[in-house]
Amino acid sequence: MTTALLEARDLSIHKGLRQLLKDVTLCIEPGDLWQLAGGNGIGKTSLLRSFARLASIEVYGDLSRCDDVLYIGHSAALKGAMTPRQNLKYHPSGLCTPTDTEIDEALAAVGLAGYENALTARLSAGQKRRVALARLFLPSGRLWLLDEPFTALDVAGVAVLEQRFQAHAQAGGAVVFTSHQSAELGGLLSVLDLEQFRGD
Amino acid sequence: MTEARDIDILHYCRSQTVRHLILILRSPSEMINPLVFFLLVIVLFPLGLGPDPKQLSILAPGILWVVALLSNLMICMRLFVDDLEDGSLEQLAMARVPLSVAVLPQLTASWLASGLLLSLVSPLFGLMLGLPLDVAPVLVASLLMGTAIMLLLGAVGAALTVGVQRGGILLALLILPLYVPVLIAGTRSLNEALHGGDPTVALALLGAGVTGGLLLAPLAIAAGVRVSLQL
Amino acid sequence: MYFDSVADALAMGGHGAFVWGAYGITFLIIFFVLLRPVMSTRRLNAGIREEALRKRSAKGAQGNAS
Amino acid sequence: MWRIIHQFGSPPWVYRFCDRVIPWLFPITVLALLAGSVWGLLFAPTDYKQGDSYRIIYIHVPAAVVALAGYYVMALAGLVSLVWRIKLADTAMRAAAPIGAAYTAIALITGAIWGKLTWGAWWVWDARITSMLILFFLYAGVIALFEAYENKTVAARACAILSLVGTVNIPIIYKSVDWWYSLHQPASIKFTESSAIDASMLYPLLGMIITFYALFALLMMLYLKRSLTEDYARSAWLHKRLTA
Repeated sequence: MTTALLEARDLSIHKGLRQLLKDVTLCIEPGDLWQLAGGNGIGKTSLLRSFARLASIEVYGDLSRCDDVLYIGHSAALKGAMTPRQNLKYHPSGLCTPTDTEIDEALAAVGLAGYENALTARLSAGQKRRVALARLFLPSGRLWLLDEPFTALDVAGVAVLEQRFQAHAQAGGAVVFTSHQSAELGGLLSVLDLEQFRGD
Repeated sequence: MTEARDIDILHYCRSQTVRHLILILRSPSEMINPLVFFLLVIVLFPLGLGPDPKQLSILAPGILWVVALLSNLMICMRLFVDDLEDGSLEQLAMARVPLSVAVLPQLTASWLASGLLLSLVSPLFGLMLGLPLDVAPVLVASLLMGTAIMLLLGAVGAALTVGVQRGGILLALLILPLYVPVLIAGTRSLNEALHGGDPTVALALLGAGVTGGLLLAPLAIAAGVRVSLQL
Repeated sequence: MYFDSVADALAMGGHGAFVWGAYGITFLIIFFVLLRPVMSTRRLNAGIREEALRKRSAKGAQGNAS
Repeated sequence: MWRIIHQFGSPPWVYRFCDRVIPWLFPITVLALLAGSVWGLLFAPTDYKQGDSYRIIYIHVPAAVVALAGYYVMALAGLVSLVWRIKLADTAMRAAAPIGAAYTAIALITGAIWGKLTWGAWWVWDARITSMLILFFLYAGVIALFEAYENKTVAARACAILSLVGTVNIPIIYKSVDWWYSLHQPASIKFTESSAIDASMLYPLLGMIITFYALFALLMMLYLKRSLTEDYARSAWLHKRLTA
């Protein structure tokens, strides 16, 4: 019985006839912060999606993980026609059933206090990103899989997010994220360079 | 507060149905357009066939059902497109309920906004085509069940084609052949009712179709959504 | 043979064009469906052989140079 | 038992198997096709009701029978590919679709010609012809779906799902079309009144049905070999076989 939140052994990811990544072996324990690094097109997003079990057809190898996963992809699953509050309350991942106060607190934490009932379509790109990331401030999963969480965020936003990552890790969760820039996460961060797993 | 709470499937389905109903109500044109399409095509038939009410009433069951089928196809073409684009579909797949259950709220909401509405309005269209009012119950009942089956089947096709360029035409090719039994049973029920026969056999078959569709189609829809998320 | 003469067999009681035509179309379709994989396999094989040959000669040239 | 199943999933083994069987099956099938046609066209007796036009039966019925069976072959391959993720099953499924569509086309065209002779019209909404047309659309759907996806692994998965959905629906479609036809049936000759078909007519028919099955198997092997050549163009075993 392991306590690992995610264990991948000899994972290989294909795209059609091309092998993107091979022999990916990784164990994610509670308290880990992992950054998936590597150049464009190496397969960061594909690996993250395979961890989320969203790309199961072309993934070979062993993958076991806990059920309690939160995934935020490139597109944030926000509907412009709904308010941020509704977007969080009726989120299709249904990971939690947050109360209205919890939602308001989460929105305040990402600096969106006062925008709870605005139409999401009217928000700026950065604000939309914050709405998506507000899910991290709700009771929401032990293993976080985040695709480029820092894009479209200003310096203050990045700092808030980094603090949140650390708090989550200390509380026994784990974060895996892809990013081009290096994050300020102190000694907790481990970087996984995908170059070593490049497929044939 | 890192642990996610356990979720209750029923609660999840209710909240997702509300989500989709909100979205539909925010853009009512998506709900109205298929109805207007239905009306428009109904108007085209007398213009093409001639205004003779006797002839129209003979053809009315077929016309009504073919048009219902086409407007259903229009709805299916839009079914998962936005959700794939904005990432809602992958979040749906991340939900900790089986995906085959998670897709049902959207279908329910879509059916409420399209099939139910169309069925309830259909007697009006029937009148325009010279159908007597006493077959209205059969018309409504058959359309209620028929639109549900067609939506379930269409959703399978939609799930398989959302990720594809020009998926619309492809969708029509994939699912129109599957609609054939629904069309046959639906028109049969109406014709029986019109000619003093017994429409219950056809209606019972439609009912069986709804049950079978509800049991099997969600599995295929879920598998199809997973395929489309792969891209 | 069931028919008395070749002319009878071709005529098929007046339906000759239809009956023979049906067989003709069928064989045409079968011919094309048979031909397609055979031809494309042949083309693919030629490509593979060519590449193998190229690789071998490249390797040989390398070996000579060193 | 498991070893046999495993062998069927092994591309080099299947490739070798095809290579070994095709040289036999190809000439036998072609000869049987020619012999069966000659038998049906020239040696079988004339039908007293339909005259010589009935001779189309020797291609029409076998094509129709195998076309339907072909869909089940395709769906079975799809099921295997879905459950066990055997790549070869994808290939088999992809091979079956165009062959089945070709058989359906043969059945439809010969049916139309026959219809012109018996009913005087090229197209009649007979239950069987209508079902055959729908079957053709089902095949066309699978082919179109496969072509629409760029990534062929994903395409195969999508087609497997679609063909399974089709399999569940085919009996329903056939039954409902029969039902529809029984209501509107015009007073005309039924397609095959095979209540008491004479042996001299039946044997060539059975022979042609078997031959069409054999042709299906042959075509499957040819398409399988082709797809294997395409997919494994870079693998060592194929190079060895081709350059030996």
